Amino acid sequence: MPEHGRGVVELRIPSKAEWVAVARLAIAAVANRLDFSIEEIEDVKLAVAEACTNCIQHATGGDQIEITCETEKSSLTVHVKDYGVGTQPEEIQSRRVSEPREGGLGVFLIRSLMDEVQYDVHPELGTNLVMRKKVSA
Amino acid sequence: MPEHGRGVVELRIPSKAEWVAVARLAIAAVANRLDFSIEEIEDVKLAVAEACTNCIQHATGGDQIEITCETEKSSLTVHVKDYGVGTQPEEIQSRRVSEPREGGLGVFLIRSLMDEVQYDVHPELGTNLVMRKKVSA
Amino acid sequence: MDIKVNVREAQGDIYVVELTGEIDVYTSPKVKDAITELIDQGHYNLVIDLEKVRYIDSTGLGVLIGGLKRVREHGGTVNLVCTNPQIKKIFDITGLVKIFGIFDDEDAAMKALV
Amino acid sequence: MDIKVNVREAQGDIYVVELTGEIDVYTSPKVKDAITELIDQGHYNLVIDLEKVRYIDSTGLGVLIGGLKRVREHGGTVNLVCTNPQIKKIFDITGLVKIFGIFDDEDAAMKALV
Ligand SMILES: Nc1ncnc2c1ncn2[C@@H]1O[C@H](COP(=O)(O)OP(=O)(O)O)[C@@H](O)[C@H]1O
Ligand SMILES: Nc1ncnc2c1ncn2[C@@H]1O[C@H](COP(=O)(O)OP(=O)(O)O)[C@@H](O)[C@H]1O
Repeated sequence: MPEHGRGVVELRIPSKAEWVAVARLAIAAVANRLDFSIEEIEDVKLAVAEACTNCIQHATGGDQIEITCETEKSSLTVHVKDYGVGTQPEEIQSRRVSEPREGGLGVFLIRSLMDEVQYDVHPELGTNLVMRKKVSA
Repeated sequence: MPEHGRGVVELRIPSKAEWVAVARLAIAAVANRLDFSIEEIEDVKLAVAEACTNCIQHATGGDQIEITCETEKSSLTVHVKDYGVGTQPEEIQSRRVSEPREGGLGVFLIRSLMDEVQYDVHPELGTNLVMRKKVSA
Repeated sequence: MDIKVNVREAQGDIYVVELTGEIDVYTSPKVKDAITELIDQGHYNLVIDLEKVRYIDSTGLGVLIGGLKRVREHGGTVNLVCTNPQIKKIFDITGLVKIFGIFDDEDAAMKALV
Repeated sequence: MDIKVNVREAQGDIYVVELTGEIDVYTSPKVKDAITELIDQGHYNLVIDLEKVRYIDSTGLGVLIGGLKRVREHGGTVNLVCTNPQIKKIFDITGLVKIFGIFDDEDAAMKALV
Protein backbone atom coordinates (compact mmCIF):
# COMPACT_ATOMS: atom_id res chain seq x y z
CA MET A 1 0.00 0.00 0.00
CA PRO A 2 1.43 3.32 -1.02
CA GLU A 3 0.14 5.48 1.81
CA HIS A 4 0.35 4.61 5.46
CA GLY A 5 -1.96 6.39 7.71
CA ARG A 6 -1.04 8.29 10.73
CA GLY A 7 -3.96 7.97 12.95
CA VAL A 8 -5.28 7.35 16.41
CA VAL A 9 -7.38 4.34 17.24
CA GLU A 10 -9.01 4.00 20.65
CA LEU A 11 -10.44 0.87 22.15
CA ARG A 12 -12.15 0.35 25.46
CA ILE A 13 -12.90 -3.11 26.77
CA PRO A 14 -14.25 -4.45 30.05
CA SER A 15 -11.44 -5.44 32.38
CA LYS A 16 -12.24 -9.14 32.08
CA ALA A 17 -10.28 -12.07 30.71
CA GLU A 18 -12.74 -12.86 27.95
CA TRP A 19 -12.20 -9.48 26.24
CA VAL A 20 -8.45 -9.61 25.87
CA ALA A 21 -8.84 -11.44 22.56
CA VAL A 22 -10.70 -8.42 21.19
CA ALA A 23 -7.82 -6.12 22.09
CA ARG A 24 -5.39 -8.59 20.56
CA LEU A 25 -7.17 -8.78 17.23
CA ALA A 26 -7.79 -5.04 17.06
CA ILE A 27 -4.16 -4.21 17.76
CA ALA A 28 -3.03 -6.73 15.15
CA ALA A 29 -5.28 -5.01 12.61
CA VAL A 30 -3.85 -1.63 13.56
CA ALA A 31 -0.27 -2.89 13.38
CA ASN A 32 -1.07 -4.35 9.98
CA ARG A 33 -1.56 -0.80 8.65
CA LEU A 34 2.18 -0.21 9.16
CA ASP A 35 5.07 -1.92 7.44
CA PHE A 36 5.61 -4.37 10.28
CA SER A 37 6.69 -7.91 9.55
CA ILE A 38 4.36 -10.71 10.65
CA GLU A 39 6.73 -11.39 13.52
CA GLU A 40 6.63 -7.77 14.66
CA ILE A 41 2.84 -7.78 14.54
CA GLU A 42 2.84 -10.87 16.75
CA ASP A 43 5.19 -9.10 19.16
CA VAL A 44 2.87 -6.11 19.48
CA LYS A 45 -0.12 -8.40 19.89
CA LEU A 46 1.47 -10.28 22.75
CA ALA A 47 2.77 -7.15 24.48
CA VAL A 48 -0.65 -5.50 24.41
CA ALA A 49 -2.32 -8.69 25.58
CA GLU A 50 0.14 -8.98 28.48
CA ALA A 51 -0.59 -5.39 29.45
CA CYS A 52 -4.34 -6.05 29.41
CA THR A 53 -3.87 -9.25 31.40
CA ASN A 54 -2.01 -7.30 34.07
CA CYS A 55 -4.80 -4.73 34.25
CA ILE A 56 -7.28 -7.55 34.76
CA GLN A 57 -5.20 -9.41 37.31
CA HIS A 58 -3.67 -6.59 39.31
CA ALA A 59 -5.67 -3.40 38.92
CA THR A 60 -8.24 -3.95 41.62
CA GLY A 61 -11.52 -2.17 41.10
CA GLY A 62 -10.90 -0.91 37.59
CA ASP A 63 -13.65 -2.12 35.33
CA GLN A 64 -12.44 -0.81 32.00
CA ILE A 65 -9.21 -0.92 30.03
CA GLU A 66 -8.45 1.86 27.61
CA ILE A 67 -6.11 1.13 24.74
CA THR A 68 -4.96 4.00 22.56
CA CYS A 69 -2.86 3.36 19.46
CA GLU A 70 -0.98 6.12 17.71
CA THR A 71 0.34 5.08 14.36
CA GLU A 72 3.03 6.86 12.43
CA LYS A 73 4.78 5.81 9.29
CA SER A 74 7.52 3.97 11.11
CA SER A 75 6.28 3.33 14.62
CA LEU A 76 3.30 2.36 16.69
CA THR A 77 2.75 3.71 20.18
CA VAL A 78 0.22 1.99 22.40
CA HIS A 79 -1.13 3.29 25.70
CA VAL A 80 -2.80 0.79 27.99
CA LYS A 81 -4.57 2.44 30.88
CA ASP A 82 -6.56 1.03 33.74
CA TYR A 83 -8.43 2.70 36.57
CA GLY A 84 -7.76 0.16 39.25
CA VAL A 85 -6.01 0.53 42.57
CA GLY A 86 -2.57 -0.23 41.31
CA THR A 87 0.71 -1.31 42.60
CA GLN A 88 3.74 0.48 43.93
CA PRO A 89 6.03 1.49 41.09
CA GLU A 90 8.82 -0.73 42.38
CA GLU A 91 6.57 -3.77 42.00
CA ILE A 92 6.74 -3.53 38.25
CA GLN A 93 9.94 -5.10 37.19
CA SER A 94 11.00 -7.67 34.75
CA ARG A 95 13.32 -10.52 35.43
CA ARG A 96 14.92 -13.32 33.56
CA VAL A 97 13.84 -16.83 34.44
CA SER A 98 16.49 -18.87 36.18
CA GLU A 99 14.24 -21.37 37.87
CA PRO A 100 10.73 -22.36 36.93
CA ARG A 101 8.17 -20.00 38.46
CA GLU A 102 4.61 -19.43 37.38
CA GLY A 103 4.39 -15.68 37.57
CA GLY A 104 6.34 -12.60 36.69
CA LEU A 105 6.73 -13.11 32.95
CA GLY A 106 4.31 -10.50 31.67
CA VAL A 107 6.30 -7.33 32.24
CA PHE A 108 9.44 -9.11 31.13
CA LEU A 109 7.79 -10.05 27.83
CA ILE A 110 6.48 -6.52 27.29
CA ARG A 111 9.96 -5.08 27.80
CA SER A 112 11.51 -7.70 25.54
CA LEU A 113 9.06 -7.33 22.68
CA MET A 114 8.68 -3.56 22.50
CA ASP A 115 11.33 -0.93 21.83
CA GLU A 116 10.31 1.56 24.50
CA VAL A 117 8.27 0.85 27.60
CA GLN A 118 7.24 3.29 30.26
CA TYR A 119 5.05 2.70 33.26
CA ASP A 120 3.27 5.58 34.83
CA VAL A 121 1.95 4.26 38.09
CA HIS A 122 -0.56 6.12 40.22
CA PRO A 123 -1.37 3.73 43.06
CA GLU A 124 -4.74 5.37 43.64
CA LEU A 125 -5.74 6.21 40.06
CA GLY A 126 -4.53 3.32 38.00
CA THR A 127 -1.62 2.41 35.80
CA ASN A 128 -0.76 3.92 32.46
CA LEU A 129 1.64 1.94 30.33
CA VAL A 130 3.09 3.48 27.18
CA MET A 131 4.98 1.26 24.78
CA ARG A 132 6.41 1.81 21.37
CA LYS A 133 7.48 -0.48 18.57
CA LYS A 134 9.48 0.72 15.59
CA VAL A 135 9.15 -0.74 12.13
CA SER A 136 12.43 -2.51 11.48
CA ALA A 137 12.32 -2.66 7.68
CA MET B 1 -17.24 -21.47 26.82
CA PRO B 2 -19.66 -21.68 29.71
CA GLU B 3 -20.05 -18.00 30.47
CA HIS B 4 -20.71 -15.33 27.91
CA GLY B 5 -19.96 -11.84 28.87
CA ARG B 6 -22.27 -9.00 28.79
CA GLY B 7 -20.12 -6.06 28.15
CA VAL B 8 -19.54 -2.87 26.30
CA VAL B 9 -16.68 -2.44 23.87
CA GLU B 10 -15.95 0.93 22.35
CA LEU B 11 -13.80 1.60 19.34
CA ARG B 12 -12.90 4.88 17.73
CA ILE B 13 -11.16 5.00 14.35
CA PRO B 14 -10.24 7.81 11.98
CA SER B 15 -12.90 8.30 9.31
CA LYS B 16 -10.64 7.00 6.54
CA ALA B 17 -10.88 3.97 4.28
CA GLU B 18 -7.71 2.34 5.56
CA TRP B 19 -9.10 1.95 9.09
CA VAL B 20 -12.30 0.08 8.24
CA ALA B 21 -10.41 -3.21 8.40
CA VAL B 22 -9.63 -2.52 12.06
CA ALA B 23 -13.32 -2.07 12.83
CA ARG B 24 -14.10 -5.22 10.91
CA LEU B 25 -11.65 -7.39 12.82
CA ALA B 26 -12.54 -5.89 16.17
CA ILE B 27 -16.26 -6.45 15.65
CA ALA B 28 -15.61 -10.01 14.52
CA ALA B 29 -13.69 -10.62 17.74
CA VAL B 30 -16.53 -9.14 19.77
CA ALA B 31 -19.14 -11.19 17.91
CA ASN B 32 -17.04 -14.26 18.53
CA ARG B 33 -17.69 -13.89 22.27
CA LEU B 34 -21.36 -14.71 21.61
CA ASP B 35 -22.81 -17.94 20.30
CA PHE B 36 -23.02 -16.67 16.74
CA SER B 37 -22.37 -19.02 13.85
CA ILE B 38 -19.49 -18.20 11.53
CA GLU B 39 -22.00 -16.97 8.98
CA GLU B 40 -23.62 -14.65 11.49
CA ILE B 41 -20.25 -13.25 12.48
CA GLU B 42 -19.55 -12.52 8.81
CA ASP B 43 -22.93 -10.78 8.56
CA VAL B 44 -22.14 -8.49 11.49
CA LYS B 45 -18.68 -7.80 10.10
CA LEU B 46 -20.04 -6.71 6.75
CA ALA B 47 -22.87 -4.64 8.23
CA VAL B 48 -20.48 -2.73 10.49
CA ALA B 49 -18.01 -2.24 7.64
CA GLU B 50 -20.78 -0.89 5.40
CA ALA B 51 -21.79 1.51 8.13
CA CYS B 52 -18.20 2.74 8.50
CA THR B 53 -17.83 3.05 4.74
CA ASN B 54 -20.91 5.28 4.64
CA CYS B 55 -19.51 7.49 7.40
CA ILE B 56 -16.31 7.87 5.37
CA GLN B 57 -18.03 8.50 2.07
CA HIS B 58 -21.01 10.61 3.10
CA ALA B 59 -20.41 12.26 6.47
CA THR B 60 -18.56 15.33 5.32
CA GLY B 61 -16.26 16.86 7.88
CA GLY B 62 -16.45 14.13 10.49
CA ASP B 63 -12.99 12.88 11.24
CA GLN B 64 -13.76 10.05 13.64
CA ILE B 65 -16.10 7.10 13.71
CA GLU B 66 -17.30 5.77 17.04
CA ILE B 67 -18.37 2.16 17.24
CA THR B 68 -20.00 0.92 20.42
CA CYS B 69 -20.83 -2.73 20.87
CA GLU B 70 -23.16 -3.95 23.57
CA THR B 71 -23.12 -7.67 24.00
CA GLU B 72 -25.73 -9.68 25.77
CA LYS B 73 -26.10 -13.42 25.98
CA SER B 74 -28.21 -13.67 22.87
CA SER B 75 -27.73 -10.46 20.93
CA LEU B 76 -25.20 -7.89 19.85
CA THR B 77 -26.12 -4.24 19.44
CA VAL B 78 -23.73 -2.01 17.53
CA HIS B 79 -23.87 1.77 17.38
CA VAL B 80 -21.94 3.45 14.57
CA LYS B 81 -21.75 7.19 14.99
CA ASP B 82 -20.11 9.87 12.90
CA TYR B 83 -19.83 13.59 13.40
CA GLY B 84 -20.06 14.68 9.80
CA VAL B 85 -22.57 16.90 8.09
CA GLY B 86 -25.01 14.19 7.22
CA THR B 87 -27.78 13.59 4.87
CA GLN B 88 -31.50 14.17 5.00
CA PRO B 89 -33.24 11.23 6.67
CA GLU B 90 -35.14 10.39 3.47
CA GLU B 91 -31.84 9.85 1.67
CA ILE B 92 -31.16 6.75 3.65
CA GLN B 93 -33.12 4.00 2.08
CA SER B 94 -32.41 0.58 0.84
CA ARG B 95 -33.50 -0.79 -2.46
CA ARG B 96 -33.35 -4.03 -4.32
CA VAL B 97 -31.19 -4.13 -7.42
CA SER B 98 -33.19 -4.44 -10.60
CA GLU B 99 -30.58 -3.11 -12.99
CA PRO B 100 -26.84 -2.89 -12.51
CA ARG B 101 -25.89 0.26 -10.65
CA GLU B 102 -22.71 0.96 -8.77
CA GLY B 103 -24.05 2.57 -5.64
CA GLY B 104 -26.79 2.21 -3.12
CA LEU B 105 -26.04 -1.26 -1.85
CA GLY B 106 -24.61 -0.40 1.57
CA VAL B 107 -27.79 0.43 3.46
CA PHE B 108 -29.58 -2.39 1.71
CA LEU B 109 -26.97 -4.86 2.95
CA ILE B 110 -27.09 -3.51 6.49
CA ARG B 111 -30.86 -3.94 6.58
CA SER B 112 -30.63 -7.41 5.11
CA LEU B 113 -27.90 -8.70 7.40
CA MET B 114 -29.03 -7.32 10.74
CA ASP B 115 -32.26 -7.99 12.62
CA GLU B 116 -33.00 -4.42 13.66
CA VAL B 117 -31.65 -1.26 12.08
CA GLN B 118 -32.38 2.29 13.11
CA TYR B 119 -30.92 5.47 11.69
CA ASP B 120 -30.90 8.55 13.80
CA VAL B 121 -30.00 11.34 11.43
CA HIS B 122 -29.03 14.81 12.58
CA PRO B 123 -28.07 16.65 9.40
CA GLU B 124 -25.87 19.05 11.34
CA LEU B 125 -24.46 16.76 14.00
CA GLY B 126 -23.88 13.49 12.30
CA THR B 127 -25.55 10.16 11.87
CA ASN B 128 -26.10 7.54 14.54
CA LEU B 129 -26.89 4.08 13.32
CA VAL B 130 -28.03 1.42 15.78
CA MET B 131 -28.22 -2.15 14.60
CA ARG B 132 -28.88 -5.40 16.36
CA LYS B 133 -28.25 -9.01 15.53
CA LYS B 134 -29.74 -11.87 17.49
CA VAL B 135 -28.04 -15.18 18.04
CA SER B 136 -30.07 -17.68 16.06
CA ALA B 137 -29.01 -20.90 17.76
CA MET C 1 -6.21 -6.98 4.82
CA ASP C 2 -4.93 -6.21 1.44
CA ILE C 3 -5.67 -7.16 -2.13
CA LYS C 4 -3.49 -8.72 -4.79
CA VAL C 5 -4.50 -8.36 -8.42
CA ASN C 6 -3.16 -10.75 -11.01
CA VAL C 7 -4.15 -10.23 -14.64
CA ARG C 8 -3.45 -12.78 -17.36
CA GLU C 9 -4.54 -13.41 -20.93
CA ALA C 10 -6.38 -16.64 -21.62
CA GLN C 11 -7.44 -18.05 -25.00
CA GLY C 12 -9.61 -16.03 -27.38
CA ASP C 13 -8.83 -12.57 -26.02
CA ILE C 14 -10.42 -13.40 -22.69
CA TYR C 15 -8.65 -11.85 -19.74
CA VAL C 16 -8.64 -13.38 -16.30
CA VAL C 17 -8.40 -11.09 -13.28
CA GLU C 18 -7.48 -13.14 -10.25
CA LEU C 19 -8.01 -11.40 -6.93
CA THR C 20 -6.52 -12.46 -3.60
CA GLY C 21 -7.41 -10.92 -0.27
CA GLU C 22 -10.15 -8.59 0.88
CA ILE C 23 -12.06 -6.11 -1.27
CA ASP C 24 -13.29 -3.16 0.73
CA VAL C 25 -13.49 0.61 0.56
CA TYR C 26 -9.71 0.80 0.95
CA THR C 27 -8.62 -1.86 -1.53
CA SER C 28 -11.33 -1.67 -4.19
CA PRO C 29 -9.74 1.27 -6.07
CA LYS C 30 -6.87 -1.07 -6.91
CA VAL C 31 -9.31 -3.59 -8.39
CA LYS C 32 -11.11 -0.84 -10.26
CA ASP C 33 -7.83 0.39 -11.75
CA ALA C 34 -6.95 -3.07 -13.06
CA ILE C 35 -10.36 -3.58 -14.66
CA THR C 36 -10.41 -0.08 -16.12
CA GLU C 37 -6.99 -0.60 -17.66
CA LEU C 38 -8.11 -3.80 -19.38
CA ILE C 39 -11.23 -2.16 -20.75
CA ASP C 40 -9.28 0.90 -21.91
CA GLN C 41 -7.02 -1.50 -23.82
CA GLY C 42 -10.08 -2.87 -25.60
CA HIS C 43 -10.58 -6.14 -23.72
CA TYR C 44 -14.29 -6.64 -23.15
CA ASN C 45 -14.54 -10.29 -22.15
CA LEU C 46 -13.39 -10.75 -18.60
CA VAL C 47 -13.34 -13.51 -16.04
CA ILE C 48 -12.95 -12.21 -12.52
CA ASP C 49 -11.81 -14.95 -10.22
CA LEU C 50 -12.95 -14.40 -6.63
CA GLU C 51 -11.89 -17.82 -5.35
CA LYS C 52 -9.16 -16.34 -3.16
CA VAL C 53 -11.25 -13.41 -2.00
CA ARG C 54 -12.23 -13.82 1.62
CA TYR C 55 -14.34 -10.70 1.89
CA ILE C 56 -16.14 -8.26 -0.38
CA ASP C 57 -18.22 -5.23 0.54
CA SER C 58 -20.54 -2.95 -1.42
CA THR C 59 -17.69 -0.87 -2.85
CA GLY C 60 -16.23 -4.08 -4.26
CA LEU C 61 -19.61 -5.04 -5.70
CA GLY C 62 -19.81 -1.51 -7.15
CA VAL C 63 -16.50 -1.99 -8.95
CA LEU C 64 -17.69 -5.28 -10.47
CA ILE C 65 -20.99 -3.74 -11.55
CA GLY C 66 -19.19 -0.74 -13.03
CA GLY C 67 -16.92 -3.03 -15.02
CA LEU C 68 -19.85 -5.08 -16.26
CA LYS C 69 -21.68 -1.96 -17.42
CA ARG C 70 -18.68 -0.72 -19.38
CA VAL C 71 -17.88 -4.00 -21.16
CA ARG C 72 -21.56 -4.46 -22.03
CA GLU C 73 -21.44 -1.19 -23.97
CA HIS C 74 -18.96 -2.98 -26.21
CA GLY C 75 -20.85 -6.23 -26.44
CA GLY C 76 -18.64 -7.93 -23.88
CA THR C 77 -19.38 -9.40 -20.50
CA VAL C 78 -17.90 -10.23 -17.09
CA ASN C 79 -18.18 -13.71 -15.63
CA LEU C 80 -17.27 -14.41 -12.04
CA VAL C 81 -15.68 -17.42 -10.40
CA CYS C 82 -16.93 -17.85 -6.86
CA THR C 83 -17.74 -20.77 -4.59
CA ASN C 84 -17.31 -19.14 -1.16
CA PRO C 85 -20.79 -19.42 0.41
CA GLN C 86 -20.57 -16.17 2.33
CA ILE C 87 -19.67 -14.21 -0.81
CA LYS C 88 -22.26 -15.99 -2.92
CA LYS C 89 -24.79 -15.04 -0.29
CA ILE C 90 -23.94 -11.35 -0.81
CA PHE C 91 -24.56 -11.72 -4.55
CA ASP C 92 -27.79 -13.50 -3.70
CA ILE C 93 -29.31 -11.00 -1.32
CA THR C 94 -28.37 -8.04 -3.51
CA GLY C 95 -29.95 -9.71 -6.53
CA LEU C 96 -26.62 -9.55 -8.39
CA VAL C 97 -26.83 -13.29 -9.14
CA LYS C 98 -29.28 -12.30 -11.84
CA ILE C 99 -26.84 -9.89 -13.44
CA PHE C 100 -23.55 -11.78 -13.27
CA GLY C 101 -22.74 -15.22 -14.51
CA ILE C 102 -21.24 -16.92 -11.47
CA PHE C 103 -19.26 -20.12 -12.00
CA ASP C 104 -17.50 -22.72 -9.90
CA ASP C 105 -14.17 -22.55 -11.74
CA GLU C 106 -12.32 -20.54 -14.36
CA ASP C 107 -12.87 -23.12 -17.07
CA ALA C 108 -16.63 -22.94 -16.78
CA ALA C 109 -16.54 -19.13 -16.58
CA MET C 110 -14.37 -19.01 -19.70
CA LYS C 111 -16.44 -21.49 -21.71
CA ALA C 112 -19.56 -19.48 -21.00
CA LEU C 113 -17.87 -16.44 -22.52
CA VAL C 114 -16.86 -17.93 -25.84
CA MET D 1 -10.16 -17.49 20.14
CA ASP D 2 -10.79 -20.58 22.08
CA ILE D 3 -8.88 -23.64 23.18
CA LYS D 4 -9.54 -27.31 22.65
CA VAL D 5 -7.89 -29.81 24.95
CA ASN D 6 -7.50 -33.41 23.88
CA VAL D 7 -5.93 -35.87 26.32
CA ARG D 8 -4.87 -39.37 25.32
CA GLU D 9 -2.79 -42.15 26.77
CA ALA D 10 0.32 -43.18 24.84
CA GLN D 11 2.63 -46.11 25.54
CA GLY D 12 4.35 -46.51 28.90
CA ASP D 13 1.95 -44.40 30.98
CA ILE D 14 2.85 -41.28 29.05
CA TYR D 15 -0.07 -38.94 28.51
CA VAL D 16 -0.31 -36.62 25.55
CA VAL D 17 -2.17 -33.34 25.94
CA GLU D 18 -2.94 -31.93 22.52
CA LEU D 19 -3.97 -28.29 22.53
CA THR D 20 -5.67 -26.48 19.65
CA GLY D 21 -6.30 -22.75 19.56
CA GLU D 22 -5.08 -19.83 21.63
CA ILE D 23 -3.87 -19.98 25.21
CA ASP D 24 -4.43 -16.71 27.01
CA VAL D 25 -5.72 -15.39 30.32
CA TYR D 26 -9.23 -16.49 29.35
CA THR D 27 -8.52 -19.98 28.06
CA SER D 28 -5.55 -21.09 30.17
CA PRO D 29 -7.66 -22.20 33.18
CA LYS D 30 -9.07 -24.92 30.93
CA VAL D 31 -5.55 -26.10 30.11
CA LYS D 32 -4.60 -25.96 33.76
CA ASP D 33 -7.61 -28.07 34.75
CA ALA D 34 -6.69 -30.78 32.24
CA ILE D 35 -3.09 -30.95 33.41
CA THR D 36 -4.05 -30.86 37.08
CA GLU D 37 -6.49 -33.72 36.56
CA LEU D 38 -3.80 -35.89 34.97
CA ILE D 39 -1.36 -35.19 37.77
CA ASP D 40 -4.02 -35.82 40.42
CA GLN D 41 -4.59 -39.22 38.79
CA GLY D 42 -0.90 -40.00 39.23
CA HIS D 43 0.38 -39.40 35.69
CA TYR D 44 3.71 -37.65 35.90
CA ASN D 45 5.13 -38.04 32.40
CA LEU D 46 3.40 -35.70 30.02
CA VAL D 47 3.84 -34.59 26.44
CA ILE D 48 2.10 -31.30 25.75
CA ASP D 49 1.61 -30.84 22.03
CA LEU D 50 1.52 -27.17 21.04
CA GLU D 51 1.60 -27.76 17.29
CA LYS D 52 -1.93 -26.47 16.80
CA VAL D 53 -1.51 -23.60 19.21
CA ARG D 54 -1.37 -20.31 17.36
CA TYR D 55 -0.82 -18.09 20.36
CA ILE D 56 0.38 -18.38 23.94
CA ASP D 57 0.79 -15.67 26.56
CA SER D 58 2.42 -15.54 29.98
CA THR D 59 -0.56 -17.11 31.72
CA GLY D 60 -0.24 -20.06 29.34
CA LEU D 61 3.47 -20.29 30.08
CA GLY D 62 2.62 -20.12 33.79
CA VAL D 63 0.32 -23.12 33.46
CA LEU D 64 3.05 -25.14 31.71
CA ILE D 65 5.62 -24.16 34.34
CA GLY D 66 3.20 -25.02 37.13
CA GLY D 67 2.61 -28.44 35.61
CA LEU D 68 6.32 -29.08 35.22
CA LYS D 69 6.98 -28.18 38.86
CA ARG D 70 4.30 -30.55 40.10
CA VAL D 71 5.36 -33.57 38.03
CA ARG D 72 8.99 -33.02 38.95
CA GLU D 73 8.09 -33.47 42.61
CA HIS D 74 7.16 -37.02 41.60
CA GLY D 75 10.18 -37.63 39.42
CA GLY D 76 8.25 -36.98 36.21
CA THR D 77 8.65 -34.40 33.52
CA VAL D 78 6.84 -32.44 30.82
CA ASN D 79 8.09 -32.39 27.24
CA LEU D 80 6.68 -29.98 24.71
CA VAL D 81 6.07 -30.37 20.99
CA CYS D 82 6.47 -27.05 19.21
CA THR D 83 7.78 -25.89 15.85
CA ASN D 84 5.91 -22.57 15.45
CA PRO D 85 8.72 -19.98 15.31
CA GLN D 86 6.75 -17.24 17.08
CA ILE D 87 5.95 -19.53 20.00
CA LYS D 88 9.47 -20.92 20.15
CA LYS D 89 10.69 -17.35 20.31
CA ILE D 90 8.61 -16.78 23.46
CA PHE D 91 10.23 -19.80 25.09
CA ASP D 92 13.58 -18.45 23.97
CA ILE D 93 13.36 -14.93 25.29
CA THR D 94 11.89 -16.05 28.60
CA GLY D 95 14.68 -18.58 29.06
CA LEU D 96 12.14 -21.41 29.28
CA VAL D 97 13.96 -23.35 26.56
CA LYS D 98 16.42 -24.29 29.29
CA ILE D 99 13.70 -25.70 31.49
CA PHE D 100 11.51 -27.54 29.03
CA GLY D 101 12.47 -30.17 26.53
CA ILE D 102 11.05 -28.85 23.25
CA PHE D 103 10.69 -31.28 20.34
CA ASP D 104 9.63 -31.18 16.71
CA ASP D 105 7.09 -33.97 16.96
CA GLU D 106 5.29 -36.18 19.46
CA ASP D 107 7.47 -39.19 18.74
CA ALA D 108 10.65 -37.37 19.65
CA ALA D 109 9.01 -35.83 22.74
CA MET D 110 7.83 -39.27 23.82
CA LYS D 111 11.13 -41.07 23.21
CA ALA D 112 12.93 -38.47 25.31
CA LEU D 113 10.61 -39.30 28.21
CA VAL D 114 11.15 -43.02 28.31
N1 LIG E 1 -1.77 -2.62 35.33
C1 LIG E 1 -1.21 -2.99 36.51
N2 LIG E 1 -1.80 -2.63 37.67
C2 LIG E 1 -1.27 -2.97 38.84
N3 LIG E 1 -0.12 -3.68 38.97
C3 LIG E 1 0.52 -4.07 37.87
C4 LIG E 1 0.02 -3.73 36.58
N4 LIG E 1 0.88 -4.23 35.65
C5 LIG E 1 1.85 -4.86 36.33
N5 LIG E 1 1.67 -4.76 37.67
C6 LIG E 1 2.56 -5.29 38.75
O1 LIG E 1 3.71 -5.82 38.14
C7 LIG E 1 3.95 -7.16 38.61
C8 LIG E 1 4.65 -8.00 37.54
O2 LIG E 1 3.74 -8.32 36.50
P1 LIG E 1 4.05 -9.55 35.52
O3 LIG E 1 5.45 -9.46 35.10
O4 LIG E 1 3.04 -9.53 34.46
O5 LIG E 1 3.90 -10.85 36.41
P2 LIG E 1 2.62 -11.41 37.17
O6 LIG E 1 1.42 -10.80 36.53
O7 LIG E 1 2.69 -12.88 36.96
O8 LIG E 1 2.80 -11.01 38.61
C9 LIG E 1 2.58 -7.66 39.00
O9 LIG E 1 2.65 -8.69 39.94
C10 LIG E 1 1.93 -6.40 39.55
O10 LIG E 1 2.30 -6.20 40.91
N1 LIG F 1 -23.24 7.95 7.87
C1 LIG F 1 -23.89 8.60 6.87
N2 LIG F 1 -23.80 9.94 6.74
C2 LIG F 1 -24.43 10.59 5.76
N3 LIG F 1 -25.20 9.98 4.82
C3 LIG F 1 -25.35 8.66 4.88
C4 LIG F 1 -24.71 7.89 5.90
N4 LIG F 1 -25.04 6.61 5.71
C5 LIG F 1 -25.82 6.55 4.62
N5 LIG F 1 -26.03 7.79 4.11
C6 LIG F 1 -26.87 8.13 2.94
O1 LIG F 1 -27.53 6.97 2.48
C7 LIG F 1 -27.33 6.77 1.10
C8 LIG F 1 -27.34 5.30 0.72
O2 LIG F 1 -26.16 4.65 1.17
P1 LIG F 1 -25.69 3.28 0.54
O3 LIG F 1 -26.88 2.38 0.47
O4 LIG F 1 -24.54 2.78 1.31
O5 LIG F 1 -25.26 3.61 -0.94
P2 LIG F 1 -24.09 4.55 -1.46
O6 LIG F 1 -23.12 4.72 -0.34
O7 LIG F 1 -23.50 3.79 -2.60
O8 LIG F 1 -24.77 5.83 -1.87
C9 LIG F 1 -26.00 7.46 0.81
O9 LIG F 1 -25.88 7.84 -0.52
C10 LIG F 1 -26.07 8.66 1.76
O10 LIG F 1 -26.79 9.72 1.19
